[in-house]
Amino acid sequence: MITLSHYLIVSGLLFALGLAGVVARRNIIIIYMCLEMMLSAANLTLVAFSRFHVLAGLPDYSAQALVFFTITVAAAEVAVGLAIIVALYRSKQSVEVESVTKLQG
Amino acid sequence: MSVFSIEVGLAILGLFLLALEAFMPATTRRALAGISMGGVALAFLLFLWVNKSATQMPEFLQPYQQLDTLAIFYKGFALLITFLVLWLTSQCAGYLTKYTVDGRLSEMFSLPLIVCPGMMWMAGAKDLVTVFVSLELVTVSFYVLVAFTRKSALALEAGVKYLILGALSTGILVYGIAWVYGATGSLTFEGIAKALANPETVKLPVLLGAALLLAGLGFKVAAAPFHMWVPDVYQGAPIPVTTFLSVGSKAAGFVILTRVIDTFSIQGSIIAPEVHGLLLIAGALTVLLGSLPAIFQTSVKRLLAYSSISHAGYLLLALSAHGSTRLDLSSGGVVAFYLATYLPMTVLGFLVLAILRINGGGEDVTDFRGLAKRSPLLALIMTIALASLAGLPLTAGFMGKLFVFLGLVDQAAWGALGCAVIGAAAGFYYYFKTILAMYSSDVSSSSQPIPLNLWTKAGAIVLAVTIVILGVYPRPLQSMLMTAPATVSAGAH
Amino acid sequence: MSPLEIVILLPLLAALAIWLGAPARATSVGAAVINLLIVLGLVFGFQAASAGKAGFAFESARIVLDNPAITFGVGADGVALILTLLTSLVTLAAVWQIGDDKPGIYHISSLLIAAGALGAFLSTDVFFLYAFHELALIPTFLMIGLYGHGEPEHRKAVAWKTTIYLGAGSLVLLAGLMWLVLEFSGGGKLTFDLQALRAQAALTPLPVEKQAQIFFVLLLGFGTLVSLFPLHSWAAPAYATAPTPVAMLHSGVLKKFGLYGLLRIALPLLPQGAQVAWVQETLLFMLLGNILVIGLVTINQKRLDDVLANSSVMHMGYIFLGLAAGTEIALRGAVLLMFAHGVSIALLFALAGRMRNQLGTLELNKLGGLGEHAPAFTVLFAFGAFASIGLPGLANFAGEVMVFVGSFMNYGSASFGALQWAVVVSLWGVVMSAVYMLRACRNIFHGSAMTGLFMRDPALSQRLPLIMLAAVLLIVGCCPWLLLNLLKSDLAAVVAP
Amino acid sequence: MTPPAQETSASLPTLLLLLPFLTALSILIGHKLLKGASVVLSIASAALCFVISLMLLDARDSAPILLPFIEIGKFRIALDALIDQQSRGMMFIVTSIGLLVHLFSLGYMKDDEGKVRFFGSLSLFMFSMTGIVLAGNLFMMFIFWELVGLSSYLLIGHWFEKPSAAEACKKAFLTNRIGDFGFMIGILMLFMANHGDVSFIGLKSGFAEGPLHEMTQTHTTFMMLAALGIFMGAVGKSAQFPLHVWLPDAMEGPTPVSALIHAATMVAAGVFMLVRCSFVIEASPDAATIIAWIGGLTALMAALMATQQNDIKRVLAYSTLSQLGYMVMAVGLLAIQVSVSHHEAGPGHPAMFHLYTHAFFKAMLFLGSGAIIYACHHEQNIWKMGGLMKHMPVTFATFAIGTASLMGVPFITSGFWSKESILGVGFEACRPLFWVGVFTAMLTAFYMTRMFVITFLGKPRTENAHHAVEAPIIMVLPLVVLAALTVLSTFESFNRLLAAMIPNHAEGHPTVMIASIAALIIGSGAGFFLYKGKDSDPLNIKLFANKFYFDEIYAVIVKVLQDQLAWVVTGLERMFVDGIVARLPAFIAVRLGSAARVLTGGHLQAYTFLLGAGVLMVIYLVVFVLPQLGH
Repeated sequence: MITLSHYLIVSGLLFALGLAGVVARRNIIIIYMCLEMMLSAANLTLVAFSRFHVLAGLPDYSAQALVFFTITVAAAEVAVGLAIIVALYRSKQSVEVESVTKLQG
Repeated sequence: MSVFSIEVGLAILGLFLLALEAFMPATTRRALAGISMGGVALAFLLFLWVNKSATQMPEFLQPYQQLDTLAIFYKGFALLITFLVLWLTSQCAGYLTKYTVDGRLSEMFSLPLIVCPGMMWMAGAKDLVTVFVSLELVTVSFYVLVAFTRKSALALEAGVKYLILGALSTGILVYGIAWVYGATGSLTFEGIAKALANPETVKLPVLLGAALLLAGLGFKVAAAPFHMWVPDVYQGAPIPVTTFLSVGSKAAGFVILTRVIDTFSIQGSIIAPEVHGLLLIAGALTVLLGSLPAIFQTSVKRLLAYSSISHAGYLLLALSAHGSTRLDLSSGGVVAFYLATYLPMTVLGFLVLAILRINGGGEDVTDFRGLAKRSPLLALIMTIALASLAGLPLTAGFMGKLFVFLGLVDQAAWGALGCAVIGAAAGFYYYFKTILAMYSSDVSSSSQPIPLNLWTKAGAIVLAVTIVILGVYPRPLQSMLMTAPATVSAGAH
Repeated sequence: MSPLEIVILLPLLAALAIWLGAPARATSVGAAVINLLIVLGLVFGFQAASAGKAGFAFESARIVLDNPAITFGVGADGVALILTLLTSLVTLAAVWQIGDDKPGIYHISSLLIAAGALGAFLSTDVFFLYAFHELALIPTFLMIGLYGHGEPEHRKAVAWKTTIYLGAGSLVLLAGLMWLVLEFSGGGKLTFDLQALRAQAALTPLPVEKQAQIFFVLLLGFGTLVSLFPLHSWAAPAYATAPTPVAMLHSGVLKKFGLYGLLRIALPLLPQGAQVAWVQETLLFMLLGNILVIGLVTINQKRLDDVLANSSVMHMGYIFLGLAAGTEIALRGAVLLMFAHGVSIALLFALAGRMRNQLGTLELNKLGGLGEHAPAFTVLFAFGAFASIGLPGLANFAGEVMVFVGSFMNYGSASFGALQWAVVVSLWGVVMSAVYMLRACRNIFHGSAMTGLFMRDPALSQRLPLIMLAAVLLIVGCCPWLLLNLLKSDLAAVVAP
Repeated sequence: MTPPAQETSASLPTLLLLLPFLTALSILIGHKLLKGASVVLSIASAALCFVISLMLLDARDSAPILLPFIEIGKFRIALDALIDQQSRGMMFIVTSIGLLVHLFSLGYMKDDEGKVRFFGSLSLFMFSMTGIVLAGNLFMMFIFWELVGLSSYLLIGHWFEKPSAAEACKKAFLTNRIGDFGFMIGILMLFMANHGDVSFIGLKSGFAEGPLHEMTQTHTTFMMLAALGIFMGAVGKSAQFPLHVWLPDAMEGPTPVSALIHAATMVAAGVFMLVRCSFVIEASPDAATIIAWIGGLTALMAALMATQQNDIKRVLAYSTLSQLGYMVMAVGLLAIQVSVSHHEAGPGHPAMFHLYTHAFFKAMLFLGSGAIIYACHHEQNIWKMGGLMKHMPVTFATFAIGTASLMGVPFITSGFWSKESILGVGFEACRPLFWVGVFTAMLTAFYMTRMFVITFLGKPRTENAHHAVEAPIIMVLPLVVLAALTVLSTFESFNRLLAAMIPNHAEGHPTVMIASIAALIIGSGAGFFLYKGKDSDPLNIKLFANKFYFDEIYAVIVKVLQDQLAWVVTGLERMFVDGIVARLPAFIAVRLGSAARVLTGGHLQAYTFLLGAGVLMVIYLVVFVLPQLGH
């Protein structure tokens, strides 16, 4: 029987993995993918919670509504984000994090 | 006619302009500026009129939007700053186009019209869903705005940094929301508050969720230790966008933070002490991490970025005074007051910076040399703005600090107070550095007088006068915010 | 509109006018003269205006904020009036002696500093009392940093040190004031109004230990602004470096703000706090530091401006002694001494500045023989110097003797307490100040003429303001009651004699 | 501190104070316009003062208030005069000699370009001195005490271009300041002990039956310190050991000044003041003893130094020191006598009597030396004079009279009687001091004879001396008048007229008489035979010639205890006070700032890392730390 905690552990791991990726990877595209992974971890958590949070016999759907918003927003972010990353590639011929270190101090 | 329709109208206008741009030659920039500014101005007037005849939110919005004093204040604030930013953009258009693809600038005028409703919705949000959506509406638009002048490497770099870190914070925020929801079983502030007030609620997951949520919001308001993006992004972004970020998005972040803190530290909340402690620590840390590195800055733009960090610190400290009954202003009210004083001085600072930039100067302190000779008016106005930022009495900045300090002394938070004092003292140094440069007589690279058109002059003087008035006669502003109670009640619903 | 408001606003308006392009010298001198006349009128009208009523005369109040209750309230009691008189006197002298070759910013900043001092002295609201003092921060900073004496690096460094030191001090002060306000506002709404606070203090005085703590914080804050040892190290370089008018105004007038604050806020509201053993002993220790340590430091100085700057730090010790004693006589003596010191040090700085302009140096061992070639100048300087070493017949003596006597009012006792010993030591300080002042006089005016050859008496028109200051020293010195009569019921003794 | 208000009008004393004050003030302000007139003005005011003091002689005792200086509630520091025999007599001395010196200066300073300044300062001095004499309470006394210090500073430094003069006036003022330091403490102690009343009347009654009465028994140390504090003022002003060093240097001033201030009046003010508050000293026998011994020591030491001086003015200066020592000794001795035999001493006082006689002949001697110096074209070395007897007969005669009464030629000179009375008291009160006094008397006879012989007898040793001629009449006249006064003051009846304080004559113990006469004969005999016809000093005692090396010793003390200490303290203050209070915090702030800049190093990866770490930190803080803190 799969309980809430299973879901939470999985999503937690997913989130941790994403975060680790963001911190560890040098390629901005991959970092961006890790970010998406974190978002989906959050979504999974939300869904799990809403599924197990029963009001009057029915799951509480308000959280699942949020999940849809999240997915949409994520899509928007990807659209804008990729555009920016492409622009970066155009000007720097690279999408490594080392290519953006001018601003500092 | 309700506030909501104004917001929607603005958004539609923004989209319309965005679409329009596709079919229009770039030459119609002036027209675009006119339309957008006119639109916002009209919206502002309508907004005032609507509030006079205090209409409620339409029925179908009641569960999602509220229209309390704080909401009204921040909605007005959003409209105002948007207008100022558009005005600033039209000022800077000349040199901005040098960095945009084939001299287009239309998004710079249309996107703010979309950001603005986002901020207004944030101000009225009653649940985390609305918060999240409107927040993202603002953030995503800002990704574009920051990186818009992409021909300049710095702007692009700033854009990338903001994008990655912003997205990361979004992830953390959502995850936090998820946990809060999981622990309290609700996404509305009221529901959460009720759950927190109930001693049976399990503490650990709530704490976890609260921590994540606050971390995510902390990023938006540039609270330490999530402040490191601010200097880079502010420095890289075009001046109007920086202004928008440092005033608009900060205000938006703080209105949400106010709501969240009010929720978390509701009467009898199980996590109130932790939240309070976190705020004190984060606030003190933010003030220090904002002020001390600023000592070394040579670029005024970056300097203002650091100063906006330290101001975020003072705002957090203001929030920490939640529940103090000594002032007529709730902690949220104090934050609003502080932001109101923060608006004119920051905008002025960036305006002068922009004017220097337009007249072929750079953004370094050395570029301010001899400004008093080149344009006494600008020098005086900048002096007032900096004095206010430094928190000298008889300026708006001091009033804000006064309330913050009062709150701290009242809760006997001597440690935090000490950090605040150190930060303010350091402020004397890095703000006055610019003043000294302006009046020092050793002539800078260019010494020809700076031409100012009537509108610029008028705008600048109005802002400066506002600073002084708020400094010596803050009564109207305070009484406007006075009736702002703790914005969330655990009352049954 | 209360005349006091005019007194405060006039310099501000004059400064604005100059900024807008009015003839600098004429405007500032005119404003200063008018101010002086108004203030003199107030001084003469004071007895009538304050007859029968306890609080302040010429009052007016405009509400700025409801809670915390902040009012732009002005009002004068004897102390405030005396210091206002001092301010307008020194201001006139300061702006008068500014050369025509100097840019308008000299006049503007002098007027701003003056306005700040006047506002601080005349406000009956703690908030504005604090706020006005800060008005002088930027002008002082700019004047020292841009037009100070010495190498650019040196004067910039001094400007920074002064500004940040004073800024930090005033922030500590602000914290202390807020603590005070919060404690005294009971459960009710906060108020910054002095009268209300005093009423509250009379109604429900704080526990003694808390009084002591708050008093100490205020002492640190105000003390920094008065260069109370060991928080003094900003003062001497600042005065030595600052352009003459700023040095005159800052050391002569603005510095008194700290003492005024203690006298006006700390002592009345926290009467026992000042008398708690550890507080009083710390205070005595600090002021003896001023007198002894700085006295020796002054003896060691080789340049006239350094001597004057350090001496003005040293003499603060005597005023603090009066506050520490706390008897009616001592407090009044302290007020008198504030006035006298302000006038004398302003006079001395003005003369030193003139000497610097004409001779290009203030190195004591490079000077000499001025007495022969600039007799009038010499006489004026002698007035200042002998006043500041407490010669009877000049203003400072009356103040000092009152402070000393006031400290010896534990009648009938035949043993010395800490206070009496402090007086003994500070009496030795009087000898020390005679040492450095007479050394300076001997080096500058006596002996055969070296650099003195090139020194000439200033023209009468230039001399007038200085003569005015000297005359004030003499008149007040011979008839101190003229000022003392202004101090009626205010300054009730903290300790019963 | 309200003295018994008696109906005698305050007009006379007020006039006495105002006249010279206004004169000085008007000269200060209007010297440009007045020029020569200012000299006349000054002399006129001096003359008027003299007349007034004569009128004062038969005024009733009274204590009028002249001016409320500081008045707060019951507390009052006022200028209130105390008119009694003491002040009347002293006032006569001051004004008469003052007037004569004014006249003398008219000639002596004829062609000095600083003449106006000189007379202005003289008037200032007259003002301050009359103030001291009139003073009815210690505060007023102190005020004018300092003012005479100022005027003496101005007059000694009259020729301020001369480095020696400049140094001398500084030295005089500072030495007096040290004395005043003690004086003020003494005043404050009495003020505290006597419940804030330091008027002489108040103190007197205080000692008689007031709060001070029992304190004299209970708190002997306190009373002694108070008395010594008061005495310290006199030590400074009357140049007693160890503060005597300034007086000889004060001779740098013009000779009339030396006569008036540094011989007759100001230096005597210390003695006057001591007599004024003799009750304080009588209250503490220990203090009295110390005072007596210091006086005796000074008298002896000064006399020894005088034997080896070659500058005519310096010889007189040291003899003045010695005589002042005599007077101070007398004060101490009488106090001892009173305190052992608890009977009130009579109205007279040997010290005041000696002051009175000494004032005339010493002023005369100084003016005489002034005349000589003037005649010898400002030559002051006695070895460059000689044989002036025939060149300057009048000066010679007056000088002879002066010398005689200074040596105390029995029965026919005033000096004899006054010295006699002092020795008489000494004989009863304290034998050792009596012998010190006798020995000093012998030395006095010796060095005066020495100087007299070298200056007037023999034959001129230099051209200057050869061509010396009698001084003009305006200078000779004062000499004659003073000579007359000296002679007259031998007669009791005349002295009573001038309200001099003749002590009730101690029934002259034979030993006293014999001893003093013997001392005179031995001293003068030795002096005469040793120096008759000599052209250079036969005996040469370095120690005396160099004044016991006091100046050198003090120079070292000042250097170490003041200048070097100041240097060290300055260093420490800069290093520690400024360092710890100001520079250290600034340093720390800057370091922290530069450290914090690492956080914004510009590397995206570092940022993401920090963000993640931050999140974990916040979680750790909120979940684990803060709950423990137990808010």
